[in-house]
Amino acid sequence: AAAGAVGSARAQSAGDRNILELPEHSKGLGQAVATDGYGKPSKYEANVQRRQSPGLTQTRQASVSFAPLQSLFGIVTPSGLHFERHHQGWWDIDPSKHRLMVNGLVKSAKVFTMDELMRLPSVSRFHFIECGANTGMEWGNVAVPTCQYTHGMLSCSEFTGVPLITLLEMAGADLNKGRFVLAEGGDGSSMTRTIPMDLVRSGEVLVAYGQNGEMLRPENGYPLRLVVPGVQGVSWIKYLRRVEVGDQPWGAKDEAVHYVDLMPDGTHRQYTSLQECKSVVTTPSGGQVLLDKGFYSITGLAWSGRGKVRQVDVSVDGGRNWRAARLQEPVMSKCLTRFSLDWVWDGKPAIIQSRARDETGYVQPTYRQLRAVRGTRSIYHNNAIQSWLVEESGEVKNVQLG
Amino acid sequence: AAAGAVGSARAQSAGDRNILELPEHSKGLGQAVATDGYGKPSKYEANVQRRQSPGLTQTRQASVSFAPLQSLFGIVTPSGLHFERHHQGWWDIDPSKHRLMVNGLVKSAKVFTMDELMRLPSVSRFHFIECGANTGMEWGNVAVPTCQYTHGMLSCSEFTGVPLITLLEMAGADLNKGRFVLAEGGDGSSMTRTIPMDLVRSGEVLVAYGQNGEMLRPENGYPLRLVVPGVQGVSWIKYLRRVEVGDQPWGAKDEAVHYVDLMPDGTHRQYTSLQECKSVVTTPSGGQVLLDKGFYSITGLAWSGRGKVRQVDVSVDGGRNWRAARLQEPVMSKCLTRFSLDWVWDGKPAIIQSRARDETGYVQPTYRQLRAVRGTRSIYHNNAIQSWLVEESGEVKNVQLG
Amino acid sequence: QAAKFPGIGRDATSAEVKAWDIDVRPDFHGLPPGSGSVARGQQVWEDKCASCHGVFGESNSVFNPLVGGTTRADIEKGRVANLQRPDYPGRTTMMKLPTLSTLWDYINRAMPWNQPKSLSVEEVYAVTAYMLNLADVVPADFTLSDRNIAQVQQRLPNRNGMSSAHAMWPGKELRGTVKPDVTGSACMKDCAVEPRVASLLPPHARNAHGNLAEQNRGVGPQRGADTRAAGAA
Amino acid sequence: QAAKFPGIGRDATSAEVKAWDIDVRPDFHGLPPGSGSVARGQQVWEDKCASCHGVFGESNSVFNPLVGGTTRADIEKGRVANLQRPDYPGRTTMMKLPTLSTLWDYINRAMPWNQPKSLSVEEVYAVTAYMLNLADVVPADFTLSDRNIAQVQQRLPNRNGMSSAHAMWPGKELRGTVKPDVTGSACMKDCAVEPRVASLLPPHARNAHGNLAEQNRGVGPQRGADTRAAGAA
Ligand code: HEC
Ligand code: HEC
Ligand SMILES: [Ca+2]
Ligand SMILES: [Ca+2]
Ligand SMILES: [Ca+2]
Ligand SMILES: [Ca+2]
Ligand SMILES: [Ca+2]
Ligand SMILES: [Ca+2]
Ligand SMILES: [Co+2]
Ligand SMILES: [Co+2]
Repeated sequence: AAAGAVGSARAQSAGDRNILELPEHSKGLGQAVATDGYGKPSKYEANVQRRQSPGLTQTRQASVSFAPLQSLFGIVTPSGLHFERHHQGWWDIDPSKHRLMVNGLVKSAKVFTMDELMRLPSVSRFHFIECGANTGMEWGNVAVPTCQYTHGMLSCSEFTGVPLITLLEMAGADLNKGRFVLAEGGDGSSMTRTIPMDLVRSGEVLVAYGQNGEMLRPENGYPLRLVVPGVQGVSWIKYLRRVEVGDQPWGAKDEAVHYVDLMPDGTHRQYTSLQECKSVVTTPSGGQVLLDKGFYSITGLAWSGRGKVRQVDVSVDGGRNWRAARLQEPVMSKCLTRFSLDWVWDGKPAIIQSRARDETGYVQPTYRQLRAVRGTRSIYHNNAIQSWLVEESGEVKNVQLG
Repeated sequence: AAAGAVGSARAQSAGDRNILELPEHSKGLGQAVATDGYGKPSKYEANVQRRQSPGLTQTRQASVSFAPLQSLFGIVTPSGLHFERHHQGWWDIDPSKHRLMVNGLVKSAKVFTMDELMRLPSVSRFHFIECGANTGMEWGNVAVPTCQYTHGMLSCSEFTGVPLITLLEMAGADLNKGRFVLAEGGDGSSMTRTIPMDLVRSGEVLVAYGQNGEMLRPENGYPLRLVVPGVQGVSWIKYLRRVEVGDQPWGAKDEAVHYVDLMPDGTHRQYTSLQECKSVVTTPSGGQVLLDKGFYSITGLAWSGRGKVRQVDVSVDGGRNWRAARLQEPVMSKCLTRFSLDWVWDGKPAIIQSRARDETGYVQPTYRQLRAVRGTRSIYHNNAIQSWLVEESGEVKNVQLG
Repeated sequence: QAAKFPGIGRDATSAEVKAWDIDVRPDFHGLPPGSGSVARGQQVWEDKCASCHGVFGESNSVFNPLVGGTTRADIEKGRVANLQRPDYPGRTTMMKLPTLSTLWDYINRAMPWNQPKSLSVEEVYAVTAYMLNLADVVPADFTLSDRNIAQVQQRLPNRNGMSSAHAMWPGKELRGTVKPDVTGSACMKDCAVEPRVASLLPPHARNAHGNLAEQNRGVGPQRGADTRAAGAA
Repeated sequence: QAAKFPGIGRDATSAEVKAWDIDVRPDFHGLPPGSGSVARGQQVWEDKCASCHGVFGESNSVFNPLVGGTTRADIEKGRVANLQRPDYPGRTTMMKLPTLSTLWDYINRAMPWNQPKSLSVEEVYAVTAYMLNLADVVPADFTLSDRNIAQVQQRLPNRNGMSSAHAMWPGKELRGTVKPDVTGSACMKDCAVEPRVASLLPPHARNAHGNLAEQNRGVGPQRGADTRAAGAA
């Protein structure tokens, strides 16, 4: 239905009335500068919203909203569309009253104001953040229709902040005994997670206040959050109020009861923090309808918690044959990478997949390969190859292959 | 005054009441996910706005709003804060009715819908956009107080779109005779500019619809604008409706009467499109007050229309001595580069400057060097080294040195 | 090191550290002294927890059931047998919980959900004791305290149910493996797969996530599918 | 090449190209045939332009004055002498204009500002003629047309005032130079400069851009300066 209407604006004879009759905006005076001191998207973009998945959670404060990956370009996620995951709701905290404490195995416990943190040497880095439960609904079977819901607990931003190691050094942390760091939030849930000292020492872990050029959004932890590149989002503690250096991991609620991966033998894997290499085609993707046969640019996102994406292959025949996609530069470590591949759709059914590899040589698995090791009950860390079925009607459906 | 109040929240005895008395947000339940399907900045960020410079223009539809560089991090400009320059106001155009025409020295003139353009192979690239008149008010003397007004006609985004060369090839353009391209907007001003075919042929010039992951904002040309990396913003035609291939430049109003650079001998330079290498320290910068003596990270932005920034030097003594600043990776071509340098302020007056060099070996000039060649009446393309005077009070002022 | 950054940061006072350093580790480092009985815990529970979690911690309406699914045999072995059964419906907190500190720490920091950090130390001990009693880990007349909590830990049904022998901790601290457990195939041509659709959404779920036409941009290479039932407005 | 992308784009009709291809080049390529007299132009001007630009194009209130600052001698030489005078106040459109096509094209596409593209071809010729007459480029009884416009171009006061011999066109098309005209110094130590402040805002302009305290974030390494006059609310 949608397909039929498109293009018909062109009259058969003299031409398209959208050209022949000059539009209002060609013949009038538009709006003033700084109509909005902080601007908004076009009204025609109203469909591009983050959304909850109906029935997924029982409260809206311990819940998730998904980023509309099907409508995004490039690698930066607009901050207004960044996915949300809250355990006890979000807050808009007065930054002048916010404090960061550093304690534990340190020479002297320290307190920092935001003013002080923002005076320290900072770095700005592009990184993806993915919830460990992203794609979790799909472990057993297809459960949701679009890539917003299958993969939308994923976003990517330019983060600005102070390397955590700087603060630990200022406090005189014992970096030999202190092999773990606890990060703790200041909100109601006061989320805690154990952070690997190896990552901290590398300088990669940031105490961040900036996101995409401005301050973090309240939903993302304003005024301070931990950035733990390559690691699942739950470790990126929001409203960060404290870090503690210790010699053992903390077994926090989200390290002992959630974000543990149930294996077929009934054991749980604990401290599974890393997001392994993964990819998804966002155009075309589930719930969309192609308008026409002909040329398309298949495009999507690839990422790895272990470093850089090295290659992405795309199949349009359900995985029998693959072609290497173009990767958009710059390919950055622990960051989304946009890939694309030319495709001429002949109007016949097709099954579109992408498969990413990272610089460690890791290759993204099929559902069959993943389930053979981890079963279907893990909830977390589902990085299987996603399949989209393009039907003859042009409609695209989320499918899993047997 | 502001300086005195800060830090005093810490009681002298037991500690800071912002720590000892748990804040409301540690003891309550916050707001729901998707409270905003498209989120907004914190209410504490209300000062971070784009602004007009009072008295600069006589109308608000042929005017400019400046990006608040003093408050931004990293290199990405939040789209809501992107500087604006309109000649006849901005519009929110229905993309389903927007068309792009390609004509002139082509085998067959073509029309594309947005649907069609968005099906073609696209690229996503980070580029700065700077108005040719940025810093123009300062050619003769200090005229404005803050870097928002001195340098704020500058922004940087990840742009997504189709290389213009793809469309020219589809139309069968004569790329030998056709050494110039006209780009034309669809708004009231129907802005036109001549685009160098060399740049088009390189694949760098994009017909863009995406900006920072979402569609262009209406103020920035929704749904289609030309991206001409390294070239002044006036060439980045918004609401792009047409490109024409020709064998001569067009001498458009903004190539013959404006965006021409008046030289001391009374001639104008015409077709001065390129933005030469330039930089500005954004922290600390004019109109700010340092809170205290002690450590600061001097940070700012550098860019070049000729390619990559290679080095940025920072002086705190008005240009007698310089130190090489750290450059934040990735350093991308025709893109902002964030630099920073450690500095301990001893409370004495200091004059802070930055000086950028690009990969061609070009070194950013002082006002003296620039004026020796171009005088003070050029209006456009002022890329002189900016000086900020830090007074003993901590207040920072825009100054020019003699 | 702080000398490198004059004027930035200050030493925390001991009162400040006390106010915020509330975490309790699996070795009970950080656990404040105190105690609470099952009986007192039942009272706390019914006053402050049951409205959301159900009188017996069985509620599905707010979150996972907290208690249930564990057996006396599990307490012996320290492994919850039901976790091996793919057909077992749902997994309660108690089924998964490997470390008692986790429960104490979480209740202390985050519960009641709408009034976190409002419980006294004694109330946290007590309500923890009550939950342990609901799961038959401790008897009804038990009083949990900092002195006996390590022994109770030794009765947790799933205390031996965790492993960190995997490649998904980014560091050497836990002595996991470095080799990933799963790998894909790099086959590019005529790969040995049969692309047969094994799972897709049933037609009745077509509109379960709302009309997808309204969840896609109105312009571009495609539209969102209109998923309203035929004939709907 | 279009074959590479089946289904994308279509040929434009000639009516479509005619509707949009309105640009006029310095060689008058694209100029539609037609004409308009100074007298007719004066009428158009007073009806549709003078409200913003002033009856004689002298207005400062909306934009630069359009006309003024040119002399008969300039018309002879094709160079506007006042552009050499640093003390000359303001530069009118006519002082800078090197190509008559530019004026015709711009009025045709963009004026009147609030009703662009509403003028007939004849009105554009006429009002252009009127402006040229205001600047003494054509006499009061002149009728500008596509046939004589190239001759009028030869009388534009600043027709020889432009140069593209510079390094700021990113391509070889204009045969400018590649070597930048200005370069800085790469000196790093004890450089020969006297850091003397030669220009800064006068105290009375302190609040001219509003209170800068409200134009900076309320947290961070610094605040915005309170620029309200002492004693102001
Ligand atoms: C107003 C509703 C509400 C009240 C009252 C409440 N809880 Fe909760 N509780 C929740 C919600 C919602 C969650 C899930 C939070 C999340 O997703 O992180 C939760 C989680 C928990 C968990 C963790 C379960 C798991 O597996 O993660 C425990 C344990 C718990 N509550 C115990 C208590 C105790 C003890 C009390 C009373 C002292 C209490 N709750 C009061 C709503 C409530
Ligand atoms: C409602 C106000 C208004 C009216 C009516 C109007 N103009 Fe303008 N005109 C402007 C403004 C404002 C500008 C500057 C636009 C910009 O900044 O790009 C302008 C620019 C111009 C310019 C270019 C000046 C330069 O140096 O860039 C010319 C020529 C011009 N107008 C001619 C005309 C003519 C001829 C008419 C009538 C047919 C007309 N204008 C009617 C407001 C008006
Ligand atoms: Ca998460
Ligand atoms: Ca501009
Ligand atoms: Ca201080
Ligand atoms: Ca502790
Ligand atoms: Ca078509
Ligand atoms: Ca033309
Ligand atoms: Co969780
Ligand atoms: Co202009």
